[in-house]
Amino acid sequence: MTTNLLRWIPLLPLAAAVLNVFFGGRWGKRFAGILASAAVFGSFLIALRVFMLLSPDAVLRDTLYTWIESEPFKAQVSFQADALTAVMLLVITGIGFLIHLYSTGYMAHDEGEARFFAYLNLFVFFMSVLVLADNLLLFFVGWEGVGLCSFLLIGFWYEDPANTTAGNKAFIVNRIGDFAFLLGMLLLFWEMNRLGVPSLDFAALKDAAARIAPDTAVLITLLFFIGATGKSAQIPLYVWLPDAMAGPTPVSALIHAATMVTAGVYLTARLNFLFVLAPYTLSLIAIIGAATALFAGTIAVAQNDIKRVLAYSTVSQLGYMFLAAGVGAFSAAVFHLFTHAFFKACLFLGAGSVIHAMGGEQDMRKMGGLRRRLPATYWTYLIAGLALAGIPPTAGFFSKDRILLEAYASPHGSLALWLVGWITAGLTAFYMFRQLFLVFHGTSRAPESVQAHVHESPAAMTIPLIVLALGSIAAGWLALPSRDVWDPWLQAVLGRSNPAEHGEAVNETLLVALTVGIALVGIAAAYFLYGRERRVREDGPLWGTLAQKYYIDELYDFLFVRPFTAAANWLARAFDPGIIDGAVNGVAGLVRGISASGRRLQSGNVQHYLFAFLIGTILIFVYWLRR
Amino acid sequence: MIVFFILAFLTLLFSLLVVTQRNVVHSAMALAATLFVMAVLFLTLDAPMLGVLQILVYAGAIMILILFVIMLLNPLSIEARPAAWWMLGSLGAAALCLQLAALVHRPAVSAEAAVPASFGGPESIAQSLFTDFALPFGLASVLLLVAIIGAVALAQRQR
Amino acid sequence: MQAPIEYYLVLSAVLFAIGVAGVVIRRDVIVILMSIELMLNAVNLTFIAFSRFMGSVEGQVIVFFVMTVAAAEAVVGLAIVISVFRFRQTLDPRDMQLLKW
Amino acid sequence: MAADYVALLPAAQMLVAAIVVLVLDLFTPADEKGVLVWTSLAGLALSAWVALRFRGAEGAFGNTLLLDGFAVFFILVFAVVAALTILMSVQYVRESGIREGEFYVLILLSAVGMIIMASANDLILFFIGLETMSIAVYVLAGMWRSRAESAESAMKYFLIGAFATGFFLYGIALIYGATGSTHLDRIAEALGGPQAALLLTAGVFLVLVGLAFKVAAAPFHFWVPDVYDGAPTPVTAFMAVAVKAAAFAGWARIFLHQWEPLRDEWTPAVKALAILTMTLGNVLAVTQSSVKRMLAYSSIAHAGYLMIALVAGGEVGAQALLFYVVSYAAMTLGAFAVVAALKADDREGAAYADFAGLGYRKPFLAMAMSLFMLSLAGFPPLAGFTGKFYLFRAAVAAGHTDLAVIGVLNSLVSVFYYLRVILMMYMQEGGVEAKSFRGAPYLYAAVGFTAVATVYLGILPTGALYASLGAIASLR
Repeated sequence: MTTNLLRWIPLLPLAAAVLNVFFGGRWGKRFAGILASAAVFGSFLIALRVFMLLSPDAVLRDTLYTWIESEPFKAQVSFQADALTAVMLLVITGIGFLIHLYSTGYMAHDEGEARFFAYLNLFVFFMSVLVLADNLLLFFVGWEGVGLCSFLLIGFWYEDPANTTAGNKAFIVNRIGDFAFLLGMLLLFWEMNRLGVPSLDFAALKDAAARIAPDTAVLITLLFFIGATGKSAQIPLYVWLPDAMAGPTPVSALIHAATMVTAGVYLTARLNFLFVLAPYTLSLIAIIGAATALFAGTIAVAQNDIKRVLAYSTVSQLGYMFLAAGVGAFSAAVFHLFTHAFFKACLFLGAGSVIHAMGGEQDMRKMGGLRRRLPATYWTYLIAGLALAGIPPTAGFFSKDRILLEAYASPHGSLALWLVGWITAGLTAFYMFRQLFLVFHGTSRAPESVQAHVHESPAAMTIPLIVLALGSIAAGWLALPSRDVWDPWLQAVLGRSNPAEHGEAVNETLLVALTVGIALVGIAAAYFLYGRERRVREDGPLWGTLAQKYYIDELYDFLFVRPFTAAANWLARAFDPGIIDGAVNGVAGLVRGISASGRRLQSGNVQHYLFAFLIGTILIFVYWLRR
Repeated sequence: MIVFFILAFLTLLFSLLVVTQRNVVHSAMALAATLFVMAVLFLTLDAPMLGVLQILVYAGAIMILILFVIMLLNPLSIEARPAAWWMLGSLGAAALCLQLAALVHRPAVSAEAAVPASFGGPESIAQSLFTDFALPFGLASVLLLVAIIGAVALAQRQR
Repeated sequence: MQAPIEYYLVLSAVLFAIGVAGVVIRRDVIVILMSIELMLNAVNLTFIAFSRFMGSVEGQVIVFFVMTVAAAEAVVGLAIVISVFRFRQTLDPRDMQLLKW
Repeated sequence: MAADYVALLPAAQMLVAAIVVLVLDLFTPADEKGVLVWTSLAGLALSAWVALRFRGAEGAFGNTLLLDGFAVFFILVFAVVAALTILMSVQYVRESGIREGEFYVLILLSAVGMIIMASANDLILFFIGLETMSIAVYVLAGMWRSRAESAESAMKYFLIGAFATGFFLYGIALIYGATGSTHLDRIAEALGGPQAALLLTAGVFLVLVGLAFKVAAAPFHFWVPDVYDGAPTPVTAFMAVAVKAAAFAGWARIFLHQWEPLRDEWTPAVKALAILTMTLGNVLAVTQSSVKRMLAYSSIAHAGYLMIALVAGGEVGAQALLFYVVSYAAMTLGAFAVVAALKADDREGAAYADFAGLGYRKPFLAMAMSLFMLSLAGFPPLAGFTGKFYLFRAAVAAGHTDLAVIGVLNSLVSVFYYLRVILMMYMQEGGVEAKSFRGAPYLYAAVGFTAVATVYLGILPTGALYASLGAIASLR
């Protein structure tokens, strides 16, 4: 089915971005935000319309023109929308619109508002190109474009050099992933050529997938997965995401939580027909996903920056999605992607609201007691937090539960994978509520001057929060066990995945109970340690004496909390920046070192150059004659 | 044969002098001598026209030009001769020499071709120049035009 | 008796290498220029030798062009030498190291 | 006989234009030199038109000069590049006290040499074209006469260039000795024979060295950073683009086409050179502090990428080569034009620091520069990406997957230094004042044109791809 509706989804934000770049300064700041939001809202309406038009097994097409053509290869600028794309589009434009709206309030006092909205619109443009692309080459355009926008937005407040460094790092780490992606694409193309189908269209790939040699499939999918780890912040390329929190908070919500970082998950889902050919890659994905989930969850516990907790939490949740993809449950991965977009965006925006109210403060140790001052923020934060923790009946419960079920019961799943996911679920609940209690409960630890200033955010900011909070509850109901509309919707694209129908018999109820149970334990532990004031005693001697009365706490502290926090701290302080970050920086440093010493060859003495010329000639002859 | 060896010896001797003389004027003189001897070598290869041109163009025009610039700039310093660098450079050149010699010492044509008496004379060269090589000949004049404009542009007094 | 062609070719190879050596080791731009002329002359000798032994006058005509090129290069080269000399009263390439790294 | 001259027309027309400009220069007062610009541009346009008009004309002078589609393709490239160079020079040349008349004349004359190189089917003709081009460019490099760096740049370029000429000529001599001709058709006929293979291949390798020098392949690249750095920026752009394109034209016609049977001899060497070249270029560019010098290293790296196409060979490789030459021309010229825009009276505003805050002072220049940097880094959907995709595809198709991997890895490294320019422009304060549109309209025209071309070749590459293919197919 063809329609020329699809092209307007990316084109509207692009047009708004261009207008804002050239005229944004002249029209006044207010207008820039309104224009940008309106454009994304327009896209959202079109996406809704597209969603209505679609049936689960239909594909809408919209071909603009032939991009690259030289016989026999041909790539078109052509958009397609199937069930999977429609879901992604709704997330991107819907949540994107809410975040644009929020930004009109959040960025109202900022000088570069027009620039900000131009970048944000440009991002929506590239992201929708990414999900709408009907071939890998066009997909790559979106893939690289979102990376670029992410770089520009992270470094948006460039007065602080740390921000530009973070932007740079994000871009370069992403490029490592892109390197693998590009190689995977070349290899895939070569293989397709061999099969006599010189094309990179998804449709053609899907048709030819069965004929791809198994070894080649493993190599190709591995390369694509490395690309995905870069964009979706998995071990070992996750290092850029926590640093990316230097950008404005709406950016973190839109790009670094709800949309761009899910591009890797989308890639594996989109190419699921390739990945299922490579069981080896799949199991690697599952292991990396599970490891990332646990690892990042642990680090999140030891963070004190409100946004960094959420950043590591995002890494951890993305790990869940890869865990699901790795056990072949692509539908469950996309489902978690979908629900996560709501509650994580809500959390980030809530955090933005808190930071806004606190005059830019991000350290949770200097917050507390904000519950009454910021009621709207508090309640939405609580709901989203419950969703993240996976407490029924919120959306997070349904999606996480499904992933854990698949991790255990799917043909590729195992008890070990489930166990890791299960522990992470407890951790998630714990760090989330630690944060909630530190920020909103107790009494304020902020200086007087800041406290006097605290105020609830304007409506432009709270309305998106409320909408997202409602979404955080309702989004999960798409997959109620009794009436599941999610799986049938995506079945044609992602294949069937219902653990109840295959694999060994599982006591589903038990698994659900265990998951909810550990989440509740995590919340309880957080409440126990941070819910009341006493646990924050590190700040003053007063709390020390109070704490003496609770010997049981001491015991608990000694047996469980100390080793655990020590491990978490070690991971957060030493291992994360030292080993993994160090490896990335080390490679960069190595290149720079080689470069710096290599430059010395360039002595400036022309006779050295002449001599090099001579030696080069001699070597060529030697090489040729020795052959 | 004997003639060749004498000429070859002289060529190499003078050319080595060009490279080894520390005084630039001495080098220039040695170069003039080399070019002169090579003109004679050209004669032994039945290239009388080029022998004459060699003397006129090279030993005449170009050498005069070089000497002129030497006089103009009058660099009095005698250059140093750092042993290590000389060694390195000479070794490189020697390696190249060995390779080239190894490559050329067995050419396809070994026997001398029979040639008419006019071979290499003005007529035969002119004949070829204005028929087969008319185009390069014309372009050579463009090349000279470039050189003239370039030299003027670089050496002319500043406005 | 005429010497065989390989004698000429080897002679010109040696001459070429002497020119190369001069270019690389001498620290006077004018001598470097002269060494380049030596290299071109060695090539000329090769051309003329081939020309004679193949009995085709083509090689000689090519030498004519090489001489033209050599003259043009010498003229421009010397003009460049003069323009460099204006800034620094030197002909030593080691003194021309404003640009490096 | 009359038909003999048709193939010569584009070059002859260019020569006439040069002479007209030269004579006009004598009669125009110092403040009316604008007419020289327009005359030069008209001459270039006319040459391009003549080339298109007579495309496919019979080969001239016993087929030593061809005006096939391949030659026309490159003539168009040279004409456009020369025109853009002149546009970006107008303001620059005036401010630096460079003599305008000679400057434009030399650009036109070197273009004559390039046209000959692209059309020549004879080594001697090619050589004379090469020398015409080279000598003109030596002089151009040294034309900013109040600047010591400029003179030094000319000196270095000249010395190494003349040295390389010796090797190149020696190669021709050996080939002549082995085959009895310098005509490429005759040589190709003789390639089959077993006799004197050693001599011939030695000659081929020496010619290869000469061309490797011109395209700045490592280890014959050392002159590039110094020479590019010291030369006036528009001349640097001209060298980096037109001279390189001309050398690659020769490489394509001589090596890829005429000496196809010798592929197995020279491909391994070129492959090694390609790997060395791109790696050295990219790695050394990382720590540069001057954008101009960084671009010099970047041009070395790009020579390496282009050599991938030579190794890949065949129709696909040649097509990728031609397309990348055009893409590279657009983005590199543009980048140098922006550098030229930062020049103050007697200093080059070419350091990274000079670009600081350009995004706020001159949004147009900064945005164009960002496009060029992203394109050079191979960012989709810009020209550099499409070009690289084709290059790597050709390499993979020809079984040189290792080359493609190294190429992709290299383009990863290159992001380091290209991105730094964008970072400076948008995320730093300060910097120098750039030329305004009012002050340098010609320059802005050049930047605008190249920016549009960079985007155009990225999102609509099909036309250029087919043109490249047609050019390749016309080789016979």
